[in-house]
Amino acid sequence: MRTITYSEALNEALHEEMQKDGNIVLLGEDIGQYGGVFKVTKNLFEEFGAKRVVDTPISENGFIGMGLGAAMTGLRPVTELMWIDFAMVAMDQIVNQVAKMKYMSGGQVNVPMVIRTQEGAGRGNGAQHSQSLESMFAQVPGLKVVSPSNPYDAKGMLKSAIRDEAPVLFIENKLLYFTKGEVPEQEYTVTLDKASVIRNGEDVTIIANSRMVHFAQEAAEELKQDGISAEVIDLRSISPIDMDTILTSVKKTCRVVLVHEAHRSFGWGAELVARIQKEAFDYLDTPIERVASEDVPFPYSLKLEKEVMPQVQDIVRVVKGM
Amino acid sequence: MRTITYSEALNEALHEEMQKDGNIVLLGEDIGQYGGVFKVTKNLFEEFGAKRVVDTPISENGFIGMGLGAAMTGLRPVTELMWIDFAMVAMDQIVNQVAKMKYMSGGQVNVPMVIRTQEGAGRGNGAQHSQSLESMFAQVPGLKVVSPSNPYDAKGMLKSAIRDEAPVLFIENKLLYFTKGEVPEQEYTVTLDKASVIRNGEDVTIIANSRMVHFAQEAAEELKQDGISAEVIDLRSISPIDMDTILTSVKKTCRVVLVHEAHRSFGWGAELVARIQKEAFDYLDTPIERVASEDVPFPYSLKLEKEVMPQVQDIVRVVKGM
Amino acid sequence: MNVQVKRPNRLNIESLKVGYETMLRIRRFEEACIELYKQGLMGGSLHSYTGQEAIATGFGMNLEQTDYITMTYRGRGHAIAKGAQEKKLLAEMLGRVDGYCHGKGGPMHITSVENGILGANGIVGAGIPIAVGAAFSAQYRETSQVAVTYFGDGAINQGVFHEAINMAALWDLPVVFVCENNLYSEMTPLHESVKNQNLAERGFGYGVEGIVVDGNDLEAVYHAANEAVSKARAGKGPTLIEAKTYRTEGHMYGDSETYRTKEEVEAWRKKDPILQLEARLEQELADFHKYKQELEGRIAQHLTEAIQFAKESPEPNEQDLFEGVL
Amino acid sequence: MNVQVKRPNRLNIESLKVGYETMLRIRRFEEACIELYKQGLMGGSLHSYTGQEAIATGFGMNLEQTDYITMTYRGRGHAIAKGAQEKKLLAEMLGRVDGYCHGKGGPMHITSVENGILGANGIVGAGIPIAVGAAFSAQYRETSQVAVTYFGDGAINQGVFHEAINMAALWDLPVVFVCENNLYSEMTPLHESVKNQNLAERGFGYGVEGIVVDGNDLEAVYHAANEAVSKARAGKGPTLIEAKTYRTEGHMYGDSETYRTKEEVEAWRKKDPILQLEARLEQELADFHKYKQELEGRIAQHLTEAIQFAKESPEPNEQDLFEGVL
Ligand SMILES: Cc1ncc(C[n+]2csc(CCOP(=O)(O)OP(=O)(O)O)c2C)c(N)n1
Ligand SMILES: Cc1ncc(C[n+]2csc(CCOP(=O)(O)OP(=O)(O)O)c2C)c(N)n1
Ligand SMILES: [Mg+2]
Ligand SMILES: [Mg+2]
Repeated sequence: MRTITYSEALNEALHEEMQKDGNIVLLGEDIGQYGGVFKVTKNLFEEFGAKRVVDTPISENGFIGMGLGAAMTGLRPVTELMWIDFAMVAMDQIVNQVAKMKYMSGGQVNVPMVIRTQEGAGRGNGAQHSQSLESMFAQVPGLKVVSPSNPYDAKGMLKSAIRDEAPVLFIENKLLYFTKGEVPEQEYTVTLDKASVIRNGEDVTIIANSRMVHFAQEAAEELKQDGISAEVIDLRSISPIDMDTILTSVKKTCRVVLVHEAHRSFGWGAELVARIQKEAFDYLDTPIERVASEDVPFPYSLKLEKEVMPQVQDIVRVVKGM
Repeated sequence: MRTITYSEALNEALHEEMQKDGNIVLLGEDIGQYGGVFKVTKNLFEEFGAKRVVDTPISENGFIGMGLGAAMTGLRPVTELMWIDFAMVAMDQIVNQVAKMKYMSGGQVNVPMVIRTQEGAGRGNGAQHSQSLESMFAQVPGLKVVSPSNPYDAKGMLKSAIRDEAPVLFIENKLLYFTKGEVPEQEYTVTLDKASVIRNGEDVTIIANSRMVHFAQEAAEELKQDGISAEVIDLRSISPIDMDTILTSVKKTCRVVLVHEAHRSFGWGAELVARIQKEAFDYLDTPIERVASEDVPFPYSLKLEKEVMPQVQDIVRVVKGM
Repeated sequence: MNVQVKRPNRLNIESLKVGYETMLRIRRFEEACIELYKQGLMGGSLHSYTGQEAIATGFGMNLEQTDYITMTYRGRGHAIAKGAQEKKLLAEMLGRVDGYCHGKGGPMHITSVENGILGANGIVGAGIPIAVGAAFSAQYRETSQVAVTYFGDGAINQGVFHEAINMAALWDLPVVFVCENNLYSEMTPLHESVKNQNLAERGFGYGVEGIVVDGNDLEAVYHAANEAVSKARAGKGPTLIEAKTYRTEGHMYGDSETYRTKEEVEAWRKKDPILQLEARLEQELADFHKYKQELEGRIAQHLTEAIQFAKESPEPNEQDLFEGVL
Repeated sequence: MNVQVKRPNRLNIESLKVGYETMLRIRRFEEACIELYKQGLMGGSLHSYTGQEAIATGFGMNLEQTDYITMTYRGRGHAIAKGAQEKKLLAEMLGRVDGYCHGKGGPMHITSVENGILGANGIVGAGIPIAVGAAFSAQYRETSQVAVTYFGDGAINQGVFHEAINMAALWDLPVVFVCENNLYSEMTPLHESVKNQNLAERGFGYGVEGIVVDGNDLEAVYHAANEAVSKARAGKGPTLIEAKTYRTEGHMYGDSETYRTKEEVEAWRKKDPILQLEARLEQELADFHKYKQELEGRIAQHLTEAIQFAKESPEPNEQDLFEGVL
């Protein structure tokens, strides 16, 4: 099968869906002629014009609110927050408006809106450009929160997100954009709310999202050398959580390690611990472990940043210590 | 001892600290002549004048940012976000600026700033005025997050928060303001980061915060009738978490129930589960339970709202089911 | 730097009657709500629109059902003037299943999408970009729909107002920004929040025409609305209208109102928009008092039925609770 | 609606020299950073200040060490003009312990509290209220300190600008808002973000004087800064200054610059603030070329030492990692 980058895969998803549905409109910064800082909207301006690919001023709370108004009145806006850290300036519209509108209106209206953004550290971008904030949004009823880890899922899930009648926070990863993977040329979608077992194993279940899925896979490979067979699950959807897939695995391996780039404390790992110990208490041989970013703002120094973030060796070490 | 309300206790804390330290300045909406919508700043304008008790326009992101600038340059601002739901419009300044400033500057500067606010449901205020968002902020390194449950703590902890060199998100509860409790006339403070065992028991540990502490106490009382002895812990500080106090109790009772008004999923309960099962795995007789708000936006209907929120009977039922 | 101050043109008698009826419906509705609130039938806070009726009415008369509005917690007046039914509004106020939002929205979140009412909002200023988005959508779909967003003098200091009006100006969106300047944001007087004499000045920085109008004069509001709405409909972009008015009730029911004098309130009560309109009607209509009596009777009857409808409507059940989250 | 356009007054030769030296120091510093960035010694993105030096310099010359500034990711120029040392800046750029922020802040978060530099900011617009808070503090403490906040043409569309300038106006705070209009926000040209010809117009709605100045002309900037800073220091409140300029480098290192033509960049290179100032100096100074050569030598020497200092400074260790969180 052909391989393309994660960024190209997202671009194809936007392109195909926009061709099919004239009500899809893109709103974001530098997404027009320039094609987006991560090239996700490349050539869309040329193909669909300024009407459908709208460069906005740096007014995130404003244009997320506009997306909501547009979604309530017949359009399917795909908005872009260039970095998830900037979601903080748009937080009211996301948390208090977009997420709650359907419920507050008694179900009168759907909000078929996508908020695309990207997160993750590892480039020395400093404290305001490195956060992984998915767990903050997962707390908010009324939003779907997903984070694809590879080009295939990126394309298939973005298509599903655009077609979804609910608002979806679609979280990409800055260090995945230019990684490649197999993506079929034929039409397909990937459902938003299913986790994916990407490696079968017997001894331990490693659950990760986004870029950490690759770290988990590498760790599993290394653990294999030591005779430890790890099952790896790509969580894909942070909210809702696909407990079925997770519990099936946990009941087999009886050991769980959760891996995320979000800070350890109060991250989604905690939620999984809470649910797994509740649903599979008697299966657990040992405490569930979390490998996650340290509870400090992301430092600029690349050396310190690496110490803050989870590394493959951290996963290996934790599994071996179980 | 004399009894005063939670609101009066907070007022005394502000009053006493402002008398002692001329660099304390209050910023917020309707806090001046009117004395605040919950009367927490009553008479402070009269005593300290417009210079020190500053009514702001409805510009939360702006005045939280101002608080930060003031805190970096010699003042000790105590800012007020009238409802925690409105923190969403100020999220960038709280999450990306206030919380990170000290660390990003390499420790050059302290940010001795308090952000007072209140949360909680139960009044039929609807989806945008009922949220309990403490867990969102607890995710952010660089903030202390506390929520006193009674007048004594309210006063003692607010005094500590004002004297603290770090930014403190100080979360009150709208339904506690006019509840009464014993508060000594003499000077005292309550340290910010210690949980408090408010009832001793043997069979189960119930950990709650804010208004839920009272629900937990009521539940414990009821459980006693059935011969179940519950230990009740008032968490007080959501971040940092006082694991020592918690683990001591858990190792004694071997059963844990967490109670919060925040939505169940991704709330602070999950974090406690993750830590407790890690630190006291072999002590746990049964899964840790969470009693929390359902994962839906808060509905207006008082009947539905009650179903969403944790109730005393829910705690009793869950404990009995363990 | 000048803002344009609109003086009233005359409306014909039929239009005056339409406006009067709507204003009276709103007034009586708001009064009924206070009664119901006192009876403990509502949750949360109740923010009365009393005293500001001419604004929602003057605009509502210029809007089609397919046009859009967003407004604030003080929003039942806007809803009625936009075609909402009292009975469904009241059912919502009481948290019943027959309310517009099935009891889940409540007073601060009145929404009636079929009437183009895209939501009252509990977050100050937050409805503004939503209306701008609806205007964007109308322009995109090439309809001639217009969006109107109502907000207060306090809301104009929220960042999102600035972000939204800039984009509306930039793209010539069919939206009208209506700042209802009632001189207070909660308990804080205007001059403690801004230096401006006229908030309409806030349009200048974006190239948006700023117009000041007497918000207690239906005819003045009507004509300003008519111009701004027509302009928007013609694709000529947004207008910022500052309607000067006063809320004669407290910010919310139970407000101690220590921040203003009885004299001030009394002076404004004399400028009550309904009183003013009645004075006009008396000149125009020989049988005004009979007309009024009949109208009041009709409205009272209608309201009584609506209250009964609302009270008889069941409360939502646990099943409803989990519906409509996603 | 008029903005005032400031034309340059003449500066005396000593001041011109001071300005020239600062501008050259900034330029050479920024050039060195690009080299170091290319060598892979820096993380993140690098946003050059090249082309805009006259602005930070013209303001810096009017500020005391005790005055405050906040600025953007493009902020080393402002820091140098406010008294920061190259060696500590460079150590920070390289993430070393001897940097101003011990390597934890990096290029986007340069802070030097002892020099009144309250932080560069990675969030567009976010430094604005922080400066207003510092001005509030100065007023509160009754010092004569002034705060200056530098931000871009794109930042003016962030809600927080509007919130902050309104409060500054309301309370007559000693703060100067400096909008460096370099015609682009990242890759988006100004006219796609706003309808304004002059961004200084944005001050009107708050009663804040808006002044346009040629940001590539040190003398013009100096005098506008002098007036605004003096006014603030005298307790007469804020000013909004729009300094028209151009960044001759890409938004960040590696920017493909497809959004503008080579011709446009070339035309602006001819208006380079350093070139312009050199032309002025040539008129005033008989031995300008010798003076320049000496100065360049001095700056190069200084910079070489600073680079060495930075490179030799150790990286922070794990212990540092957990320090300074709370
Ligand atoms: C973002 C935000 N901040 C504060 C509040 C609390 N609040 C509710 S109404 C109000 C005053 C609004 O005043 P104005 O905009 O003039 O509208 P009015 O109530 O006078 O109609 C305030 C401060 C809120 N709901 N949202
Ligand atoms: C809130 C926010 N939105 C978007 C960005 C991404 N971003 C960084 S710089 C920039 C352009 C800013 O333009 P301008 O204010 O003109 O400053 P300049 O870079 O031209 O100096 C953008 C959009 C950001 N950092 N913060
Ligand atoms: Mg008002
Ligand atoms: Mg710019």
